[in-house]
Amino acid sequence: MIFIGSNAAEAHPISMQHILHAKEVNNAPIIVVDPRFTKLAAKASEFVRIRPGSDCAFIMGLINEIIQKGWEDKEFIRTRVAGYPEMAEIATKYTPEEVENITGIPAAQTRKVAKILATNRPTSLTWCMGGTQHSIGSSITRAFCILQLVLGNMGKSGGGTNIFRGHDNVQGATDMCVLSHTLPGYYGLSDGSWKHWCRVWDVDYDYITSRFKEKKWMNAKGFTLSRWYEGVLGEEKIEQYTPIKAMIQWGCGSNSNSQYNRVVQAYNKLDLFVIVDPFPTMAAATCTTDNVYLLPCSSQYETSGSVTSTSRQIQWRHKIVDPIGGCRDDYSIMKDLVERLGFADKFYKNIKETPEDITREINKGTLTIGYNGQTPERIKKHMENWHTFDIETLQAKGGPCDGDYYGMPWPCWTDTHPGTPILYDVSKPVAEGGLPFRNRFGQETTYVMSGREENQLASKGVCNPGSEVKGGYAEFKDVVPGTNWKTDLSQKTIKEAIARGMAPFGNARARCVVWTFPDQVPIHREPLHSPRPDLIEKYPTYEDKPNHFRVFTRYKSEQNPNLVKEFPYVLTTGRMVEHMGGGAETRSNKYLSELQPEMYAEINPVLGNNLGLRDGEMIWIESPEGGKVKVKAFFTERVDDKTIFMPYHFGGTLMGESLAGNYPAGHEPYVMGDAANVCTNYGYDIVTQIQATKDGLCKVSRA
Amino acid sequence: MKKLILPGCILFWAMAGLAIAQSQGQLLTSFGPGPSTAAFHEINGLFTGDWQQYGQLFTSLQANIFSQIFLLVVTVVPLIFFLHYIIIGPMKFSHEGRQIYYFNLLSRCIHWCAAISFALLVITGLLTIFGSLVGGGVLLRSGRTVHLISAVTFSGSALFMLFIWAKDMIIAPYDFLWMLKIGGYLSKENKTVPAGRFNAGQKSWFWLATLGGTVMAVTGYFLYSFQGNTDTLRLSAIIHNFLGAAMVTVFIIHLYMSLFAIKGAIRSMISGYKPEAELKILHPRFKI
Amino acid sequence: MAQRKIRNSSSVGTKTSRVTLNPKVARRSFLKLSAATAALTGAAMTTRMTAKAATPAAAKAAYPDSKMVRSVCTHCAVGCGINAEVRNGVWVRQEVAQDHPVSRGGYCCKGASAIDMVTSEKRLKNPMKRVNGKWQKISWDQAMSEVAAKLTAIRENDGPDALHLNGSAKVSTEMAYLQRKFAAFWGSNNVDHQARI
Amino acid sequence: MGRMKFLCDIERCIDCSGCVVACKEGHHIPVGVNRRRVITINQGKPGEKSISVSCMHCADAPCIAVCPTDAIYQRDDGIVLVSKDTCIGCGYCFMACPFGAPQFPSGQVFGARGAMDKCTFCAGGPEETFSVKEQKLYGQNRIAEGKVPLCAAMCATKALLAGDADEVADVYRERVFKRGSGTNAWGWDKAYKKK
Repeated sequence: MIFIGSNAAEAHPISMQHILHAKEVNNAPIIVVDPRFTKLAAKASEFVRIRPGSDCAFIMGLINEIIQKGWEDKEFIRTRVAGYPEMAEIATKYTPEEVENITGIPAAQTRKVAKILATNRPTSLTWCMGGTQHSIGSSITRAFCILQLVLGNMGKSGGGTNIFRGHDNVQGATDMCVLSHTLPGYYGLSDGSWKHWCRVWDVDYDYITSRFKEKKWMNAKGFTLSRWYEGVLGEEKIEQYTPIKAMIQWGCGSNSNSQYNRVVQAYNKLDLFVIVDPFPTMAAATCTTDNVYLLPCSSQYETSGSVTSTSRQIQWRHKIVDPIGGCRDDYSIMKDLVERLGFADKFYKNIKETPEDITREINKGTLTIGYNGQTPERIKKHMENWHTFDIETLQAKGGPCDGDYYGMPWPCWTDTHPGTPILYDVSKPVAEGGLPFRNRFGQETTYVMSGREENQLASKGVCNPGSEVKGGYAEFKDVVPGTNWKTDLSQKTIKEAIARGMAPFGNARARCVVWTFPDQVPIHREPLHSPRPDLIEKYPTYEDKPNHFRVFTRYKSEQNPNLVKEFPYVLTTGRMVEHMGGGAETRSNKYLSELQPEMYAEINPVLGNNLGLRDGEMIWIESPEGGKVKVKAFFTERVDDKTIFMPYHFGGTLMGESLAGNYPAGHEPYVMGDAANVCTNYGYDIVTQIQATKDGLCKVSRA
Repeated sequence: MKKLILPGCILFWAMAGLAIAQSQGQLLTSFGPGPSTAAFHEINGLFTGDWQQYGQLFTSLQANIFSQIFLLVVTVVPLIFFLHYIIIGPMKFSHEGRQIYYFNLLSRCIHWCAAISFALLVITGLLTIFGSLVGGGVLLRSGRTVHLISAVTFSGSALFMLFIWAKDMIIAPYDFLWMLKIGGYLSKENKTVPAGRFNAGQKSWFWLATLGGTVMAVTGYFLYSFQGNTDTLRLSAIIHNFLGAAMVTVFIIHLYMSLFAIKGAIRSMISGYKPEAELKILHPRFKI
Repeated sequence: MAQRKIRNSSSVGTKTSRVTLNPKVARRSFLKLSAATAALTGAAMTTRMTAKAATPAAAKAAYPDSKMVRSVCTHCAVGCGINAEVRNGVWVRQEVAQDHPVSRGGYCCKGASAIDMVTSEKRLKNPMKRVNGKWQKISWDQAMSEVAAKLTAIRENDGPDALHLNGSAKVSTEMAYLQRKFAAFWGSNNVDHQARI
Repeated sequence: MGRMKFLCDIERCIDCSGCVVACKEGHHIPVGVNRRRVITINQGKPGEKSISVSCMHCADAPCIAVCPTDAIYQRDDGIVLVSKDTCIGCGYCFMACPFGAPQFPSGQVFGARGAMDKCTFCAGGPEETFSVKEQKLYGQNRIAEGKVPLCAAMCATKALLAGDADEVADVYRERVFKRGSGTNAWGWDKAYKKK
């Protein structure tokens, strides 16, 4: 098992049960790649200390080493991987010595890790925010996947890429695409997608179009959570006809946003700010204007609905008690709002029983990821009979759910399909949870880099057992004329595919080259604020991007080799086990507050002593953008002497000033501290615009 | 004074030495070869490290020895005096003759203040030591509160006593002579013993009550407030108990002297007057 | 010597009268302990968990007439099962979900205090609005009508894209779906949630 | 009847404090009183190990030996309990305990310590089982319900074992056996002088 940028022991403690099981019973080596010696690293057999933001170089180095030694899974690559030679060509640049130069990992250790990976197959690769929150986050995550492809670990029990997700339902909310660039089920924003969802919602496409300012805004990606405030402040050039004037923050802690001091400025400029949350979040305390409404929604234990865990298992969260006090559950707040805004009849056209009818509507429309089989009845049946599931395979043995996998991980193509516990596993029939790679990007491609032409479908002979076509095939369409498997609401297409033993989305190759991304093959690029100015020339960042989710985003113009002289230390953030997210919930819990009562910054004793600091002393940490936090110095060897770590759960204090008085009286959290994200640096991923909180720069001084 | 402190110290160090030696021996036998991981030893050391220093000593002392010592104190000491009373009998002095004004009102008030609070301290302290016989609970919890209030009161009065009597309590060479004669109490005849305003016995009692009382107050403060590390607490408890035993012993002696050994001695602390006859024998150096 | 002393006095402490101080406790616990031991092994060994879970029947004794509700922890994406014991509409205690196939009864400190999400004194109980810098309690009706009126005004003056909705990964999948659907019906793509960060 | 024991598997404990909070939340323990704690050594260095500690329910308990009021007693199954009605809060048990198990919430009079509170192995106290008084003073009585102590039942990684000493030992022996040889084996570093 290899963990990169993941601290499962703190962020996902229960997963450790299974991780340690693998370590103890299967004698699986645990490799932890992290800038910090985390609690997970304490359980690891190999700890690799990496410079923040250089993960891509390390992984490409591993790939190179594996290929050089001939340890790659040649058969897997021949039959199921596309764009391999182009990728391998680029990987050769990352020799172990070059990797050592970029990442700080000794060349011998890179070689050792490559050997461990090659000799312990299948390997499971896990990453978290440590892998994604970089300006090259999308390249880093792709590099992870390519490593697994090269090793042939995809679609295997014990292999694959397992991203441990943060919030309890971040998978479910992502599947429903509460995202500015796509409609539920990852349909995107094209006209076809809108038309598909209008059919599901049973409303006229023209009605939805009329709701928008102009039709072009329907297809344009919106602002994101990480940079919406630019739309309010107007300091960067925005690509929208109006600035943002109103904000509804529904169950979002807000102090997890980087450059939080600018977010606060935006709060104070809003004409309307509605916060729907069980606790007053830090947002309520930071803004001082009058147009703020706090709507107390109930906690999730006081309402019901389905939740999707990180392993795509869908569980039904039953209501335990009625909403307390004057709280209302989310559904009734939404219904009230929609009724008052006057489109309730259309909005709730097919939704009578909440939330079950909503689940049914999701089942009806979300065909892309096979969300059709997870009916509310089946999910509840799984919850009632959770004891019948085998703990090794998570498949029910007998009982009412016989043969189902727990929580019916999507795709669950029909209401009798057991769910797909392992994606892209060709050893099982599709009807029993097997799956080939999806055919999504055409069938023939000519690579720009090499001029080579390649068929994107899987090779002959590679298919799920019982498949009618023995080999690669394209996605299903025109079973019902004019539709494909994604848009056929009658689901006849999907059923026919399953009946023929085939996956509705085709059987193709996984690609190493993504021709729509700025970097077709993942390459290392220095963070915007790099502590290694000598590497900037060799590994420069991207060109500036004018319309990146409606806002101008600086890359090249932000990268300044001289910055490190004034801000010499790398700032990285992370979680601790006692708190969650922005911490509004957990800092309002007296027992958890007792366990972690103070905000701190981890500093290596060597660095601390060189700076003349004392353990337990208050210090200022300042970012190049002018954000600064006053925190307690905590000397520990968890971090190296160039890195400073802060947990990001704290809030209630802004730049050293307590905001306790700004909370509604009696509702301020038990513990308050400076929000680490005031200090996190500018920097956003080139594709997804995820904020780069893990590889910024800072300076430290005594308070 | 030395008579009591010295054996006390010897007893204390003998006990401590014995217990430490025992603890070392026990360590070898009870843990044996044990699990071998270094981390286990480290964690084990983390918990039991400081315990092995004084914790074990405290535990073994508190388990039986303290209560046995106090049992001895409250049974054997009165028994000895009982025998003394029967065999030798009390000293009798004529109360007819000239009465000397010996204790002024202030000193009498302070004395009784100290006496009552000290009696309460002894009673509640003994109650706590033999708590299992009483059954604990509300009675002893109030006992602890009384112990606290009495301790504060006694500390105050002892301080006052120190001011008003310290001059008369300075140890003089003839006190050793008094000590050798054990104040003449072993003789049935009333022979003159060397003593000034206060005899060596009273001086011992005085210094034990004031200086020992200070130590008791400090250790008691630690035990009550739980300030300081665990070893400080353990040492405090050990000192508090041993010194307490000594003070209870002397307290009983003092009680016997005033109530039984010298007939009518207590009257002087009530009225302030002592008969001249008594003074001539017991406090010959006192200038009338 | 020290060792012997301790042992002596501990046997004094373990007077039988103490153990049977309350005969009812002693008898009941001794009878039930065999069951406990079985369950204990379950807790101890993951592979034996499901077979030897404590029976709900035994739990009835502590909270008669209570019912068990199965739910899911709201803190991280592992999806640990929660067994909530509810009596008369009050969540009286959090019971161990030993037979949950993923968590097998395990909780971290956040999950173990799930009940606190409902009972915390810091929870908001009424809608609030800031008036002249001070928080004021208002009714739901007032809050919702004011919010709706202001939203409508902003929509008419500045267009639908003047609203940004930050949704959540803490709500149920159904609610998340409604949030996205709301944005679509409102007429804007300015909607996002924590998956972006 | 065996003796009830806790055993914390330090190879598994990840310092998540689940046991601590499970205990507090389950028994409604005031803030500041820790019936159970997690201790980490070598923090941030290779060889970092954590262990969860509470009352160990010693066979030969020093606290019982030193208690002046005999408020602490041991049941036949080895569980060491305290009668809060008898306890006077003198603190001697705290000084005698090698594990720092006894805890003292502040009492009413002059800030004196209240009655001692410590891990009950989820076995309540001497009051009537499931009575309101027992619940209030000692928390749940899970042993009487036939259930495992909360901390062990809710342990995230099943590091904390609780139960009959023989069975706990069996489970642990089985684990050590499964860990086999190499870096995961218990005592390997010691036996072969390498890390």
